Amino acid sequence: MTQPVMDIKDIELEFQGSRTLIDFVKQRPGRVVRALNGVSLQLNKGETLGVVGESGCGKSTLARCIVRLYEPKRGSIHFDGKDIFAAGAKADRSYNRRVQMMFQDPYSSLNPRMTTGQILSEALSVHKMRPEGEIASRVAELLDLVRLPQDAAGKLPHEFSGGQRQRIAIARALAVEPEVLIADELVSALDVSVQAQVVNLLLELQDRLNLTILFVAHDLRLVRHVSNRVAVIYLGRIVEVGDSETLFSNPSHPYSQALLSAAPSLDPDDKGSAIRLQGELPSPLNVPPGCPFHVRCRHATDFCKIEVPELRALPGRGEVACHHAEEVSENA
Amino acid sequence: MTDITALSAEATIPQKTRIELALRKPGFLVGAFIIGVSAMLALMPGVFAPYDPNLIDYVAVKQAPSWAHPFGTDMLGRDSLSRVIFAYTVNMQMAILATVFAMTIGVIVGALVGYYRGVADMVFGRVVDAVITFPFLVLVISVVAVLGPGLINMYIAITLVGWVYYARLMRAEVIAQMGNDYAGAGIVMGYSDRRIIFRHLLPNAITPVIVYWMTDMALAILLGSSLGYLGLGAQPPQAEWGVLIAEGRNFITTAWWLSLMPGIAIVLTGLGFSLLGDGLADLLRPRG
Amino acid sequence: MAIIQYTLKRLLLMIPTFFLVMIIIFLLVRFLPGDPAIAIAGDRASDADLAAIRERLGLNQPLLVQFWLFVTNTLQGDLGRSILMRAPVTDIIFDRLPTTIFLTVYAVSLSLLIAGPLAFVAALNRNKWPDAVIRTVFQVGLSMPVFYIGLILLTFLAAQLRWFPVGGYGDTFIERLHHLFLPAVTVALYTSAIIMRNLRSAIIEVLDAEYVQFARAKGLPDRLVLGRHVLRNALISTVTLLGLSIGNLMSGTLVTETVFAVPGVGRLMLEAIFARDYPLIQGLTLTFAVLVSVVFLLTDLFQSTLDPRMRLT
Amino acid sequence: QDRGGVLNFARYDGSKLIDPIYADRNPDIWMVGSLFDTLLRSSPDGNSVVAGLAESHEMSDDGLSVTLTLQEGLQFSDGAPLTGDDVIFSLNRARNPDLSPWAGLLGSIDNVSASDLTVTISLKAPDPTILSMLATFNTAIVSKSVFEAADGANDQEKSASIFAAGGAGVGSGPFYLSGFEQGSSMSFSANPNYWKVGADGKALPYVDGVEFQIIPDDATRILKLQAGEVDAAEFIPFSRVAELEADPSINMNLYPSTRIIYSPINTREARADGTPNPLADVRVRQAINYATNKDALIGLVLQGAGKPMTSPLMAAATQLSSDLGPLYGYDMEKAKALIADAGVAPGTKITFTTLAGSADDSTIFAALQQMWAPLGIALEVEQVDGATRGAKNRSGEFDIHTYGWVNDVNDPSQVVGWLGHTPTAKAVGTGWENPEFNSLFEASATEINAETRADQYAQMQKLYADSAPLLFMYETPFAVAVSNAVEGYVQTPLGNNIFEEATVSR
Amino acid sequence: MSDTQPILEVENLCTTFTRGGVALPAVRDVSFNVGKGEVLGLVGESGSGKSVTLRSILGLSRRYGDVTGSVKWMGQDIAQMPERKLRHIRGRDIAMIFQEPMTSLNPLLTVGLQLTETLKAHTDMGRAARRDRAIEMLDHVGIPAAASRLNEYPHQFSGGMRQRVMIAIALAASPKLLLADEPTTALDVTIQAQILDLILSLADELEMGVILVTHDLGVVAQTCKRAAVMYAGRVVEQGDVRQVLRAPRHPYTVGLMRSVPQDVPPRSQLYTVPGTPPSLEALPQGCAFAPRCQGRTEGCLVARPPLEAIAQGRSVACFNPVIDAQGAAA
Ligand SMILES: Nc1ncnc2c1ncn2[C@@H]1O[C@H](COP(=O)(O)OP(=O)(O)OP(=O)(O)O)[C@@H](O)[C@H]1O
Ligand SMILES: Nc1ncnc2c1ncn2[C@@H]1O[C@H](COP(=O)(O)OP(=O)(O)OP(=O)(O)O)[C@@H](O)[C@H]1O
Ligand SMILES: [Mg+2]
Ligand SMILES: [Mg+2]
Repeated sequence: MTQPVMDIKDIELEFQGSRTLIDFVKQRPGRVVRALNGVSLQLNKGETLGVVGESGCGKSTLARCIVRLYEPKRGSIHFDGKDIFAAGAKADRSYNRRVQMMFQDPYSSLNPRMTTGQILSEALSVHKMRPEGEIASRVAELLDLVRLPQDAAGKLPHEFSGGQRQRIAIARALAVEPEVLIADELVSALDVSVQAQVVNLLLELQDRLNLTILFVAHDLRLVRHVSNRVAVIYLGRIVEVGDSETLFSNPSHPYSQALLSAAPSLDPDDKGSAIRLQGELPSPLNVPPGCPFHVRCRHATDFCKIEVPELRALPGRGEVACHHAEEVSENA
Repeated sequence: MTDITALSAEATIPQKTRIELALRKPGFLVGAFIIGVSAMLALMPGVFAPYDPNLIDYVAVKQAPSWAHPFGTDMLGRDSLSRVIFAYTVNMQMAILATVFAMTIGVIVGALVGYYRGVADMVFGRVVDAVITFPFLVLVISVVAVLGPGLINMYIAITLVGWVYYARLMRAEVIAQMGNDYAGAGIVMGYSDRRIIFRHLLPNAITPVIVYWMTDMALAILLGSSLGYLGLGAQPPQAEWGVLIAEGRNFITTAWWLSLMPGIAIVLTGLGFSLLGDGLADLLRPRG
Repeated sequence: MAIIQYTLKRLLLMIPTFFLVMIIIFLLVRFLPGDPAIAIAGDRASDADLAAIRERLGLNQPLLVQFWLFVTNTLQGDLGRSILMRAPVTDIIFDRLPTTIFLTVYAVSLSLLIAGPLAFVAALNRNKWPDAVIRTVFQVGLSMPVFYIGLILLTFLAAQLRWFPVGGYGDTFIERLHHLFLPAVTVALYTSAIIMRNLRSAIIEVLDAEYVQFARAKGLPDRLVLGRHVLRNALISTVTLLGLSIGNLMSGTLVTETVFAVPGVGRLMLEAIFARDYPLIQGLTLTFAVLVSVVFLLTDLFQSTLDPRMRLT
Repeated sequence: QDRGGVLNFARYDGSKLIDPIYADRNPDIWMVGSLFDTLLRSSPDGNSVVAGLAESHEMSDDGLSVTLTLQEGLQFSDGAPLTGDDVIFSLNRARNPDLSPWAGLLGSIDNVSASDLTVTISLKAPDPTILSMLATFNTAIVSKSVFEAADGANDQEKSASIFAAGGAGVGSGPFYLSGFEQGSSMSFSANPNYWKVGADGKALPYVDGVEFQIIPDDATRILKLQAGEVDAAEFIPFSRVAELEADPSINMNLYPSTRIIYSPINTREARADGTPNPLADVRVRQAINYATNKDALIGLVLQGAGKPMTSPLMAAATQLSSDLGPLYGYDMEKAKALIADAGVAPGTKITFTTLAGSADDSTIFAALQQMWAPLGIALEVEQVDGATRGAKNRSGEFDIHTYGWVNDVNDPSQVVGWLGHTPTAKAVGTGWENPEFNSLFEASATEINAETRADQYAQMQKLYADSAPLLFMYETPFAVAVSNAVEGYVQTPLGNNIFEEATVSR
Repeated sequence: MSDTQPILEVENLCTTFTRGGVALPAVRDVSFNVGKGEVLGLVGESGSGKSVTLRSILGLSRRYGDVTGSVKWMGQDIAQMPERKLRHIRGRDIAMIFQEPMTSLNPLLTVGLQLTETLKAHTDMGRAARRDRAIEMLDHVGIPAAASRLNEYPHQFSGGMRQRVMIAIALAASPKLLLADEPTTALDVTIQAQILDLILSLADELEMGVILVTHDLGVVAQTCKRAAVMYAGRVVEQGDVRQVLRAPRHPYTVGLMRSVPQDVPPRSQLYTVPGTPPSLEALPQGCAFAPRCQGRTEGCLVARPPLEAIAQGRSVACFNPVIDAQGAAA
């Protein structure tokens, strides 16, 4: 359980807005979106790590870094002890086989002109997972695995419902027998009743295949349900990470507290004690100095405006990046 | 659990076949019909033309339409109908040859540039700017003037200039398609760039190119006949609509049929390609 | 302020483009078969005459030197003397350019006048008969060769009915409108078909846009919904397209000017090419390039005035 | 006699610069006479010269000098007097090889002097063409003082600036330039000081002016005439002649001309690409000449408005032309015999180079292809533009191509030199070389005995006809359609547009 | 029914679109009422017809499809009212907030103009007054420095602010009924809470009726007084929010409630409603939910159960309503 397969250290990533001529004239650099500002995270074998946070905080960017769609500016990612961005490592496509990603939009992640059968057999044959002759039978197995009818092999993505498409995406990822699955908002685009089906499938497969899963989502209840551990991201930085039950029942970072309390309860009479944050979301174009959350934080002190809090272990909790974590978690 | 059986029985979204939907559009049908007939005339003009298109008859010049010569005869006594029909071969060939190479080059360059971006894309941007700042016809005429008049040179000229338009379109579409996750999914799956570009992106990005191609074929016929009219295109006595109109223009008041018939042929074919293009746009769109 | 900076940026971006344009022009012209010296002196000139002429025109110098001269002279605003017209190229072009610009603007205005309202009618009656009729008519217009339409209009409207003069371009503004009506219509037939196609689909798209639905939900009168919310948005893409097709539009004037005997730069271009008038060809293509770039710039500026998202802050 | 009014004239191409010595294109040359006067003029039949600015002329017996007497009281169009100085200035300018492309035509002149009204031209050698030359556009008289006063560093620039400014004064022709718009229009106004008088005893011209519009498109030009927007349209395509002749409101004029249409044949042993040239064999050239039905061609291209060439070297209207007609009359049997004799393989490919965009050329090609097919010749077409055709002609990269000629000078030496004299232009680029022909031509250049010279020309024509370096085609008239309102307009055989006696009645 | 006199009565509302010659019954026989100051929640899966219902009420669906049934606004039927008259009710009496804050504002017009044009259409305020009102409204929805932002364009606002601008526009003319189509879906949870608070407080202050469309059951629980559940174009269950959430009677509602991962052991298999919603092109003959329903009978496959009242203010469209299902929040 505690054997890390993936070790993410302090990665930073910026998106460079194109430098306009005016920038040039004024001798200033182009606009920079600071999507990740030093994220460190370990992924343990066989666990599900949930990642939550507001829109635009960098969840997808992190996921995409892990599958090498983006290369971080600083920091490193080690998989099985090997640096995945080391020189020459990129040519090694086996990493892409072992670490798979599933995307939020089930429709756009499938080539609309390839049938399910083609999509799956392409994955199998490119990575030579099976001899040519056995590919057809393996496709059938995979369809079975994700509980799609056999006639699905001959159909195009648009002939499926959203949940089914997501299952095709899962089957494609599983085709190459990966060890790690990155699920970026896998079920967000689906309806509640369908969400449950896909989540069930994922949980079941994880048990059967001993998969490691990074589960990015914004539905807090869902993350809580599927994850062993959870990381909370705010403005490209992990503010809290810890055991799922502990973190949800007892968040330590003021932002985690606000986030969790904002989710409306299903009970009409439980009006909750939602913590209302003031102010607008700061944009990653303009990350505030010091603790990035201090602008909206009730507990902020002058010190928070200057010093960036490090992620540190809190006894009995997970790790928190807050100068005042102790008091805050007391009050909560 | 209940869901295993239930899931496999899940209804997939019923879908009318796209052909069926397209066939319901009268525009598409008319377009397909016109182009079908044109293709037939182009492939087998001899079967349909009543006379040898180049047979000069000194005594039967500029005869008005009659049963013997439904479109009349021209100033050399040649049968106009036969000439219009034989011109189908040249003009349809023009539609295809003047565009197909430009399209191929444009599609490949556009796809590569759109996929890789970077320096190549910047260079490409300048080339596009430079080419589109010239009026198309001016550039084509200059190139034809360099290479010498004639059909082959005209194709070369149009290709040299025309690929840019395809490449621009393709590039934009590839970039748009890159916004879809399936391209990213290909990378994540560890597929080679070539596979992603040509197997995944290209088939999806090519629809607008094909639709544009249809219009472009119509434009190629117009352009070709404009050049024929200016004497830079088809070689006489080769019957070509632009040349036929040019030949007949002096007689527009006295022997109107000489320019009218090829004029109608151009308009009809152009219309056919445009209608077909509009129809294909619907047909090729992945969702119904 | 932002506009000025933007313009500046666009102009800077044009530098490499123009350099490329100049290379293309230069090489194209030099590769033209046929000798400008023969074009000047005529078929009957002696070889010595030709050599003298080449010497005088600097045509016997190495290509690079010629190119350098071309670039430096052009930068100084000197496009050389036309071989054919025996006058400075700039003078000739400035003489003829207004006519072509007038014709182009006239044609575009006509097109907008014709296609604009009809596009609305077609879009509002989508897939009903007025739509079908309008689209077919314009489609036919798009499929007609310019020279043929020109010929027909000339023969019937001008020569036979005498509603319009056959050629020339008049002196006063009103006279020009009258004289250039047929050529403008000829060019407009193509342009309006493009505008109509585009505007129609743009309007249809905008009509379905959420913000138009929202505008209706606010209870705005139709006049405001269509005029303020629909038209403005639909125009943007149409104007962009129009700007982009300005090059082709000017191609249209090439043939039109020849058929209608309009003394513009289009016709001049043809003459220059046939006479191997190197300086004139170079000057004209450069002028075309500048003109088209200016139109692109104007389109961009227009777009950025209409569309605040395009504006620079 | 109707006087006044403006004549509207549709031209096929515009003048670029009308100056006697710089005019080198027909649209320029043909207008020089309207703005400038020459010392002598061609007689209406074209065979002799009559008085112009010089009321009399006299050639010395040894043929080494010409003495001319100017009319009294000559004025330029602005009223300034025209004197011997102007004549000296103009002739020196015209014979200066650094300035005038036509200077070679005046190469025999040694010196020009003038005293009072007498002008003396002394020659280096006898020159049978000198009188004709004094009636030719390039010797037209310009005003020395206007040139001296004009802006510009050299003569070219002065000429251009005078032309650009327009206005009276530089010439003494029937008109002066009163307006000019490059490539679109040009206006002439009547010269009030013109010396020639009309039938009514008053100074010519009758009209107040001529307005030219340039309309390159044939159909448009005719439409303008039909619409009444112009009074005259030149270069009517022959295919439209019959139609316009039938129009009661239009007079379709076919003016006799010196224009001939012919096709140079490459006579070199090998083509430019090194392959053997079947046309090097004179029998083949004769055969294709025989196989060409000229009457049929004339019917197809000119709708009958022309006639076959009768002299191989020039139009029948040219001095000294001999009538050898029918020159290679249509005779398919003879043609076949010649081809068989020459041993030409059936299916031999010959390329016919035509002018792109020329309807006439494509008709000629289509007809020739059919006419020569019985000879086993597969005629192929190559379309080029004018500049390329000229270059190909020079470099000998052609088999056969079409060409036309109109005399600029009222003397056959120019055309004969061009078509047959090898040193001049490789016999129109055909590469044909006949020493006898060349020496005859060179001798005739200084032969002042008219009879001997005529005999030399007759011999040259015979020689040329026999070896057929050309496909001899036909002569065409100048087709000008004018409305009924116009009378007295003429185009001379040399092509000059003469407006001085034209009238318009409205 | 509602405690107060209903201001909006929707009866047998049907909206049918046609696509490629096939009829798409997006809304079928929908009936409900909204009272003064009442907040009605409309839930259901994507494509169940929630948005179309709202748009049909305002007459915005006519252009695209066929609308039948009656929509009584203050007793007056507006379903068939001509556009010209209807437009005086739109925006003034009934206002609507659209689902997509990013695309529902015209990108080319300033926020100020888009705000004041509503006022201009429905009030006789002068220019200055309209401007003042606009500033007031922006202030109200919590946009700071409102006066200076009037001349800005939508793209200069964040998603949450755009949504608030839309709310400001909708509320500018003080409507008596607000149709809010998923006003918070596009937003973050922390912002969502702010917006819902705002709508609720305004409903309270102005006694404004609200129809709140959402698919988040939590939002319904926290904001609505009554709830209606839609499935395949029909209302399948309706009633007081507590009753509907705590004791759902329709099997679909039950499934919906149970598939929410709440109060279940972590990482256990969740309850699922098998299958997927039917396509509108091929609706089953009987109850649209029958193919997915575990309690279906033969009759369900043949006949359509009507929406019938089973208690005061509570109705269900099911032949065999679930008797004792435990709702998630039970
Ligand atoms: N390709 C890109 N170019 C420029 N900026 C980008 C790019 N991708 C993401 N960003 C920016 O980086 C920041 C983080 O984006 P990311 O997609 O990782 O957020 P997220 O947490 O996944 O949000 P969501 O929940 O909305 O998916 C955002 O501000 C986003 O606008
Ligand atoms: N203009 C239209 N033409 C044709 N079909 C339409 C149109 N508008 C909506 N529909 C269809 O009507 C059905 C109901 O759509 P509606 O937008 O009301 O769903 P919804 O419940 O609001 O879903 P969501 O939660 O996704 O917003 C859908 O199947 C939709 O595709
Ligand atoms: Mg994301
Ligand atoms: Mg909706």
